[in-house]
Formats: sequence, structure tokens, C-alpha cells
Amino acid sequence: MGLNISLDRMKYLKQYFKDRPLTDVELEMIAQTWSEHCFHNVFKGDVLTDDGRLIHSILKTYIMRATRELNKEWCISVFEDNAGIVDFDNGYAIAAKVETHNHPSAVEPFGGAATGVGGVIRDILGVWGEPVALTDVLCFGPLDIKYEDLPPGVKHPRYIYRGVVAGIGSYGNNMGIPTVSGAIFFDKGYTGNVVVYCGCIGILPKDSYVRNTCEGDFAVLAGGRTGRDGIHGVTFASVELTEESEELRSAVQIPNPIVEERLRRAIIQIRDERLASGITDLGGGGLSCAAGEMAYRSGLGVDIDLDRVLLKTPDMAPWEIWVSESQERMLLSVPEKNLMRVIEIFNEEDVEASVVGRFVETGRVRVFAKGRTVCDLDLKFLFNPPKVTRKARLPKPAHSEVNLDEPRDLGEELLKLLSEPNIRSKEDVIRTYDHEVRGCTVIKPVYGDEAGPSDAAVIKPLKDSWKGIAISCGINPFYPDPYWMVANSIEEAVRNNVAVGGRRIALLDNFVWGSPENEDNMGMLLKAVEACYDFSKALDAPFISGKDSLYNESPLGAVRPTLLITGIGIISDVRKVVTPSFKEEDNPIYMLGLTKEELRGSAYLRHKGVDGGEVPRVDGVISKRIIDTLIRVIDEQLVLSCHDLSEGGLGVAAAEMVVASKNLGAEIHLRKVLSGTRRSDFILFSESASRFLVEVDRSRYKRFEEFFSGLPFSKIGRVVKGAGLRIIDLNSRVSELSSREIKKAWRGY
Amino acid sequence: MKIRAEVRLKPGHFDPEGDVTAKSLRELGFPVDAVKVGKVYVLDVKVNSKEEALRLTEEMCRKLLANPVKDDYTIEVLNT
Amino acid sequence: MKIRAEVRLKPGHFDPEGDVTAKSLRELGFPVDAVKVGKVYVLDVKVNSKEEALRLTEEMCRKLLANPVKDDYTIEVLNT
Amino acid sequence: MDAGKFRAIVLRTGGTNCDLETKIALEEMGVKTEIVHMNKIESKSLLDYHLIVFPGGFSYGDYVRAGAVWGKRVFTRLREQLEKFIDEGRLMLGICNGFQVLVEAGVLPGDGIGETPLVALATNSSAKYECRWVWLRVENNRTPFTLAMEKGEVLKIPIGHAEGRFLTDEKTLEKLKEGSQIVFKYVLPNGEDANGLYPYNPNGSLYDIAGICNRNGNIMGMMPHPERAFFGWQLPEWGEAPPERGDGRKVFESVIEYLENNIS
Ligand SMILES: Nc1ncnc2c1ncn2[C@@H]1O[C@H](COP(=O)(O)OP(=O)(O)O)[C@@H](O)[C@H]1O
Ligand SMILES: [Mg+2]
Repeated sequence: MGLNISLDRMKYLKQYFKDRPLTDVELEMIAQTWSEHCFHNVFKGDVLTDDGRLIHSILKTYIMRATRELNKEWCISVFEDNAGIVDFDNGYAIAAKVETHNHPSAVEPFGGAATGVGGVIRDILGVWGEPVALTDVLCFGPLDIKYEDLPPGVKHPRYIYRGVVAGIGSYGNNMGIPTVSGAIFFDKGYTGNVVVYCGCIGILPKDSYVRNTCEGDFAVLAGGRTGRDGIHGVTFASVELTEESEELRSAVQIPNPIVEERLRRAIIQIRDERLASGITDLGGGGLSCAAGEMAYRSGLGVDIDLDRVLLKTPDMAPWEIWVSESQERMLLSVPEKNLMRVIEIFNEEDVEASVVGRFVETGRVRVFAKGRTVCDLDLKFLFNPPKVTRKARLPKPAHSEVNLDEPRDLGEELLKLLSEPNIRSKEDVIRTYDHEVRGCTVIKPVYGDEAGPSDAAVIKPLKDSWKGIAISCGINPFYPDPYWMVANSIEEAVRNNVAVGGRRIALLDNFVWGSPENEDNMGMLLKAVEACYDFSKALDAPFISGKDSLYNESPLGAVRPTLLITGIGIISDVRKVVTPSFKEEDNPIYMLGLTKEELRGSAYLRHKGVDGGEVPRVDGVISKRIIDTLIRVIDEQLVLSCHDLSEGGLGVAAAEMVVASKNLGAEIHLRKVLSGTRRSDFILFSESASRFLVEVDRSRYKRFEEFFSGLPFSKIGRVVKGAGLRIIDLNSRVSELSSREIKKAWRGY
Repeated sequence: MKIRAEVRLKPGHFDPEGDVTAKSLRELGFPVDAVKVGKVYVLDVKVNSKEEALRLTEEMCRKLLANPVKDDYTIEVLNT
Repeated sequence: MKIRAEVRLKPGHFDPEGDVTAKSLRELGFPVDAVKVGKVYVLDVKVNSKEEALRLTEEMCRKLLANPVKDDYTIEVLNT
Repeated sequence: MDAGKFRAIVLRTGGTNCDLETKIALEEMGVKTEIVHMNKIESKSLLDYHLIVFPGGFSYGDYVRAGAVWGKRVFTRLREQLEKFIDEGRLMLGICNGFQVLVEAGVLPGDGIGETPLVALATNSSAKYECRWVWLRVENNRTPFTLAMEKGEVLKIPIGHAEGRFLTDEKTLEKLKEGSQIVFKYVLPNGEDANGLYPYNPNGSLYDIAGICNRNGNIMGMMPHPERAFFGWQLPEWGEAPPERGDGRKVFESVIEYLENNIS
């Protein structure tokens, strides 16, 4: 197993250490710290484009710049710590983080996914947050792929799917943190590279966010013991998965959620008693990264004695202890006067903890084992590796016509789409996750008795406040244009959030990409981050945290480039949330936004096996105005139900609202839809952005229309008695679908 | 044909379930040092030859019942 | 002393996990009729006599490892 | 009406995770409530409390069998106090994992602390964790936990468990019926028997049993989570505004009513 340090950097190391040899511990530490996973070389390095531009750090130039320019006073900590932190209410703040755990899940689906959840929970604990909700977004290969079509070393998607879903559920359920939001996709582009996103949202009193490690503070390592499991996880994260990956046994991490459950209790207690001066999780790179980072960001140095680390197996080499990625561990810095009480709290919760070192003024990281110094490195040197320059070839937009006959029966087409794996209800998975534990879930991931779709989950995290947190996501991996794919994903995350009444939305970006050594991948990545900047600005929604996972390659090639946008919004009063079920007969149904002939990559064309046309584009100005106005009419309580339009367009959105409703349905006139296309099927299935379906109180529709004057909107139908969906197409042909049929297609029962 | 497949964590992997079980047994007063927990599957395989049954079960273990990265498995025929 | 205790559902009891496993195996094309799932505990019991070890393990099964409403168990000594 | 004189203890151990919302429900009713870890139990006298709650969660990771480890440990360690507590007719409530604990400890449905369990809460017939709202019919409204309900009333309360399939032998089932020990049954939304129909009977429980009590009625265990259906806004859907309260609240209201009538 290699260290995965590039040749250039090896040369640099040789030069730097020409006077003495590097120890194995030092070399390992350098490899960990400089790994893509820990250091984000690509996002922090230089990019040279084929049109001659040199960009210093795409992270700073695009993602962080948007946040800086938006300059929101409610952003408390962004891009710095383990999680992003924004203001909430009553002196409390929200912490949010999303991670990927793709490689481990490909090798050991259950353990990989479970430890993904465990890891992101520790990121929240690592900013003193009490975890209150989890999210998961998963992308698999098609479940019906043939065994014979899989190259050696690639596990069947069905096996991965079963394991990943069970792993996610197991960890969250065991920890008693509700899993409230997520998505599942199936596509050939994920057969060799499963994608597992795990997110966690936490709550903390603002004044308990302490990051003040001082000279003389003790380094306390707590939680699970350190073992051989998970050695080289981070360097492993940036190698291509091949048949040999099976041999990378030591990278397998075994989840132990009850240890983390106890750890959480202890840490929240230590937080509430204000006993520690700093905290961080042990994730990639294990103790080496955690201790180094903590010292470096405090402007200090650290001395660590490996003999004091509690081990699972006694015969570990110093370098193994130093970089082990055993799960369920946290590192705290504790002032001497509080040490006894901290240890006592750990004891009370049955958590093992030991003092492994001390923070010192040296600016160096020194590691001792069996009385010998095994590592002595300058932290400035360690955290400033030579920059990496990547080349990017920008994608050329391809144009082609859509070649597809208009179908005879729109209703039949809609039913087919509703039962498509990417669109149909994920209820069978969602219900294996406890989404009610903690008793604070207001909008659940399945809505109401009919298990309809929810646009976003809403939780009420504080006992004494009616304020809620709306958690949404946006992800459109199927639009074959990285810029517009990202634009749509950002807008979708915002749309979903606003649809339930969310506002003041903060975003998290999580990239899953193929190798950055491939210039086309880099070109696509560049377009993607450009869109991040443009639409974060346009929609007034800053990024607060994120992560990139590059090098997702397998014998089947690169992963489908995928960006997950998570939206964290605020609900002013959870009793006023908006839901997707129709409320009363004869209320008008409005569509907000314009419907264009934008079907490239749409669920409809993919289902038909057709590629062509235009991908949906987002007009940031119109989008922002529609969204702002929608929030105002929600606050005026003019909106009785609302659903955002995304995959499958108007047809699927309307059908989903019918699913959510009990004895009500809808009548929709395609003629009344504001659109630039003359085909009924295109109107019904276009995936143009910035659109919502809204049911409005019929006695107050005039007021609603006043709000939207000057913006694209139209009354396209009404709520009807009796469950079902009636679509009247451009030629006045009527398609009638009963609610039974729709539910059967979408839910499967 | 009844086949018995037993799947257990490979040596060297830490077994949280075994750990909890051992601790509980000790607390109940039993002199137990360590416990490893595994799963047994008794499979009714519809083939006629023992060899074929073993071969198939081996494949089932590799593909579904065990993860070769972390699990060992043993297979035996129970009767004919 | 290493003892192996196997805990399995009593005959005639519905085994949801076994059913799901059987179904998955059939989906993968294996000719499997029925599957029963159980747990194995490999216990390191700190006593010197085989008889004592068996007696204690029996008691562990009765007190913790099995629920007599639904579980049967078998015990064997693995080595000395 | 001063519930403040009543005291409840919510026990927890590693892996317990519904203690806080249970405490919030009890405190909302005015009961003085403490959450106490097993590691600190020795500093408390259980006889200082009117109600012990074993809350939901995954005690000890649900390893071996859900509730088995904690059940054995707690009733071995605190046997004397707990026996006294039960004999005095004080109240003990097990919710979800807490129900599993009481069953595995042999406390339910027996008359004391049994050697071996008489019932089991086995793996759900779907073989999966199930998180969903179910409808319960009140079969016995004379227990301290159901006083404030009507017999035959239907409550809507969520479940969240992987091991909740109630199992027992014929004889024990007959005894449970005779002794009116079946407190809640899973039913259809209209209150008719579920007869095992999924998902109304979400786990395949024998005789649709969702909750039982001991002969004396002072100990009850139930798989559904009343504390998650306590406030109206916790319900899965509502019209324009959430109702004041959820059906789960009635369990806690009953406890208060009982204590008020029986404790001076
Ligand atoms: N691609 C990215 N986009 C936005 N923020 C990022 C990205 N990569 C890293 N960050 C920010 O940098 C911070 C530190 O990242 P990282 O070192 O990966 O944290 P950790 O190791 O705790 O997961 C994170 O909180 C995150 O906000
Ligand atoms: Mg971290």
C-alpha cells in the first residue's frame, strides 16, 4: 500500500530533509496531511485552463468568495471548522456538515455507510454541536444490472444498496438521531463508484462554541480504542478502486454506534460545564491530523506520547497508532484545572479517555514512543505543502435536436415515469430510518398518512422556541452540463426549502468527481464551481461548508460528476409550515415560473432513451424574485399547499400532490401553462427551473395575484373533489388518472 | 440438501457485539474472557450433488452472506 | 476453554430474516428453498473442566443468550 | 391538581436515546422528572419515585437481543429495590426498548421478576426497522396508564423498532386475555381488528398485541412511543394549524389521574 505522495512532492521532501532522514512516523504524517482528503489540494491549488487562465484555489475564488461578498451577519463560522455554523434563535446556533464516504462503502457497504454517518456526527460534536438530525443521499448502479456485466472487484449494486441502506439506518437509529432527509439515485454512472453522502445538523448555545486551546492544555483522547482498522483511509480515498481494493482490508472500519452514543453524552456535558478549550474529531488521518490541526490553528505546537494511547491490540507500531482511523474518537484540549472533572465525566458515561499529550509553544509536532522521539516536524512546513497545479479543458456545449414522437396517452406516460426507480417513492427505505426519534420532527420525510413526498424536512430543535430548521437538498446529476447542473441543484435546494416556508438559507456543497488528473474532469469541475459562485450570489444564499471527493474511479471509469447541495433554512413558526397536500375543493392551483422546452437530461427523455435539446437553465434574477415573493405570500397565509417542480416536471409534481392528499385531486389545463413550447408532453414533463405548484385560498386569490404581478405565473387548474388527476392537453384531450393508479405507480401499493 | 454456513469476523477485527456480550456475561457473574459473535445460515439448496451444493453455497457466501474483506466463513453439509 | 453456543429459532417459528435472505439468494439466481438464520457465540470461558464450561454456557444461554419462547440452543466444546 | 408532588425517574444506560423527550412529556404534565444513568443509580433510592420509566433506544446496541442485556443487568443489580417497588404497586412504564427490557427481565407479563421470559419481542415480520404511525385500540382502560381513555378508543401513535413482534405460547396468551392484561392492540384506522394485516399491524405481533400490563396493572410495556405523539405539532399531518395535543399524551394524563386518586 503506497503513501500516495506525488513525485514532485517527494522531491520537495528530499530537499527539505536533506540533513536528516525522515522517520516512518513523519513520512506517514506528511502523507496523511497532504492527502487530497485532508488538504483539498485540488480545491486549494492552482488551475490552468485551456483558454489560458490561471486560477488560484477554486475554493477561495468561487465558493468562499460568494460567502464573503454576501457577508451575512448570521454566518458565525464558515469553512473553518469541522462544520459550518449559523445563527438560530434564543442564543442558539445551527451547525451543519455533509460528508461523503464512497470508497469505504464500495468495499464494505454496511460498515462504510455506517461509519460515514458516525464520522459526520463527530464533525458536529467537533464544533460543540448536539446532533439533532441526519441526512443521506445515495447513488447506486441500476439494481437490475447483470452479474456478468460487472468487472472483477465491482460488487453488485443490489448488494451495495442493501448494505449501505442498512448501515445508514443502523448508525442513526442506534444513536437516536432522526434521519429526516435524503435522496436515492440509480444510474450506470454509479455502478463502479457508489456515492454515499451523510449529513448531520446540530444545535449549540452560541457562547459554548469555544476554540481557545492554550499553551499547557492537555490533549485528551476519548472514545473508542485505537486499532489497526482504518489505517490509510485517507490516502485510500484518493486511489482508484480496482480488484486489489479487496485486499485493502485494513481500510475497513467497523462501526460501533453505542460507543459514539456515550461519547456524545459526555461531550455535551463537558460543553455545558465549559470544561474544555478546544475539540476536534478524529477523521481522516486519525490522531496525526487532529492533533496537528488543533495545534496549528491555535498557533501552538503539541507533544504527543503514543504510549498513552489506549489500544485495541497491543502490538501496534508507532506510525500505525499515529495514523489509525479507528472510529468513534475525539480529541479535546483541556486546561489543567478542569482535567479531573473531564475524566470523571467520561467515566460516568463509560467512555474511555486518556491524556495523550500537551499543547506547547514550539510550533512543532513532536511524537514520542517508548522513550524515543519518533516525529518532530514544523507545523508551518506541514500545513503548507507545495501547491498542485491542475490543467482544465473546458467542456464544449453540444447541441442536438430532440427526436421523439408525441405520445398518444399522456396519462400512461406519467404513470410510467412515476414508477421509474429515480422518481418513485423511497418509502421502503425511509421507514427503516427512525425519523421521529427525539420527538422534534415536524415535517417528516414521508408526508402524512398517505406517505406523500415532502420537499424539505422540518425539525423543531428547541423546546422553548417555535422556530424550526428546514433541511432540503438539490442534486441533478443527469443534466449533461456541469454549469447548469449546478445552477439547478442550488436552485432546487433553495426551492425545496422555500416550498415548506424556509428562508435565510445557507448552503453546503459536496462534490463527487472523477480524477482531477483528467483535464476534462477538471474542466467540468471549474464550470461547476463557477455556477456555485454565480447562483449563491444570485439567490442570496451563502455557502457555509462543504467537501470534495475526487478520484472516484473504477474499472468502469469515472463516477458521474455529482454535486449535492444541502440547504439549511429557518422556519419562523413550525405551526405555519406549508405541506404538499391539497386542502380544499375548488381552490385555484397556480404555477409559478415559466415552462420552456428544456428536457435534456430530464426524467422523461431518459426514460425514452433520448438525448437532445436543452438542459434547464436558471435565470437568477427571476428566480430570486419568485422565491422572495413566495415567502411573502406564505407569510400572509395565502398558500394552502405548495410543491416544487423538479424531476418529471409538472406531471410528476401534480401527481405527487395527489398522492399526499386524501380525498382531493386536481384538474390541470396545459393550455393555461405559461410556456414556450407547443407540445403537451413537453409542457407536462419539461424540467425548467424556478417553478412551483401552489394551492391558494379561493377567497383571497386576488391578493395572491397582486403579489406576483410582473412575474411569470398562471392559474392552471383547481382542486377537485374525489381523488385523482385530470390533465387537459393542448388539443383538449382529457387524461384521467385515479388516485389509486397514481399511488400504485408512485408508492408501489 | 441442507447446508450450514457460518460467517464470522476475521481475526484481528474488533467485534463490538462480542465485546458487549462478554461484558454483560461477566457482570452476570460468568467467568468469560472474550466472545466472538457470528451468524449461521441453514440453507435448503435444491441440487442433487453434494459438490454442487458446496460450490453454490461458497458462491452465496462470497456474493451475499459474507464480505470477504472482513468475514471468514465455513461451510458444511448437514444431511442428504 | 473455547465453547461454541449456537442460538437458533425453534422449529416452526417464523424467521423473517431467513425469509428475506432466501428471497435475496433466489433473486441472485441461487436455487434456495428456505433459510434459517441463527447466531453463534464463541466464548472463552475461564474454567478448567469441560463439564463446568458446558454447565456454565448452558446457564448463559438460559439467562441471556436465548429467549426460551422462541430460541433453541446447542453447545459444544471447541478445544481444551 | 398539583402534579408537582409526583416524582418520576427515567433510567438510562449506554444506547438509551428517548430519555429526553420522555422527560419533556412528563414535565409538561407537571411531574418532577430526573434522568438517571445506571452508573449513578446507587446514589438514588428508587422508592423515592412514583414512576419508573424505561425509555426507548438501543440499550447496549441491542446486541444479543433487544432489551436482553439491560433487562438482565438492571433486574439482577437492583433486584431488591425493584421487587419492593413493584410489590408496593408503584408504577413502571416501558416504552419500546423499555418494553423489551421488561419482557426480557421476566417482569412482564408476570407477577414479579421471573427467571425466564414468558414472551418475546421478536424481529419484525418485515425483517426491517419500521418507523411509522399506527392506530391502537384501548383494550383495557382500567390500568393506571389508560384511565383517561375510553375502552375501544383508537389512538394514533408512532412506532420505531426492528424487534417488536409480540410472541408467546397459547397458555400465556389465554392468561393475558383472561387477566385483561392486553392493554393496546394494533387496529385499522377505523378501529376494527387488524388481524395481522401489514402495515396496520406493523410487525406481525401475535393477536395484534402492542402493549401489555402485569396482573396488577401497575407495570405496562408498549412498543409505540406516546412521547412522540404528545404535542399536536408532532402529528404527521394537520389542516391549517396543528391540534393542541397528540393521542400519546393520554398515557401521561392517565398516570397523573391515577396518582392523584391514589397518592395523598
Ligand atoms: N469543497 C468545499 N466546499 C466548501 N467548503 C469546503 C470544501 N472543502 C472543505 N471545505 C470547508 O473546510 C472545512 C474543513 O474541511 P475539512 O478539513 O474537510 O473538515 P473535516 O476534516 O472536519 O471534514 C469544512 O468545514 C468545510 O466547510
Ligand atoms: Mg472533521
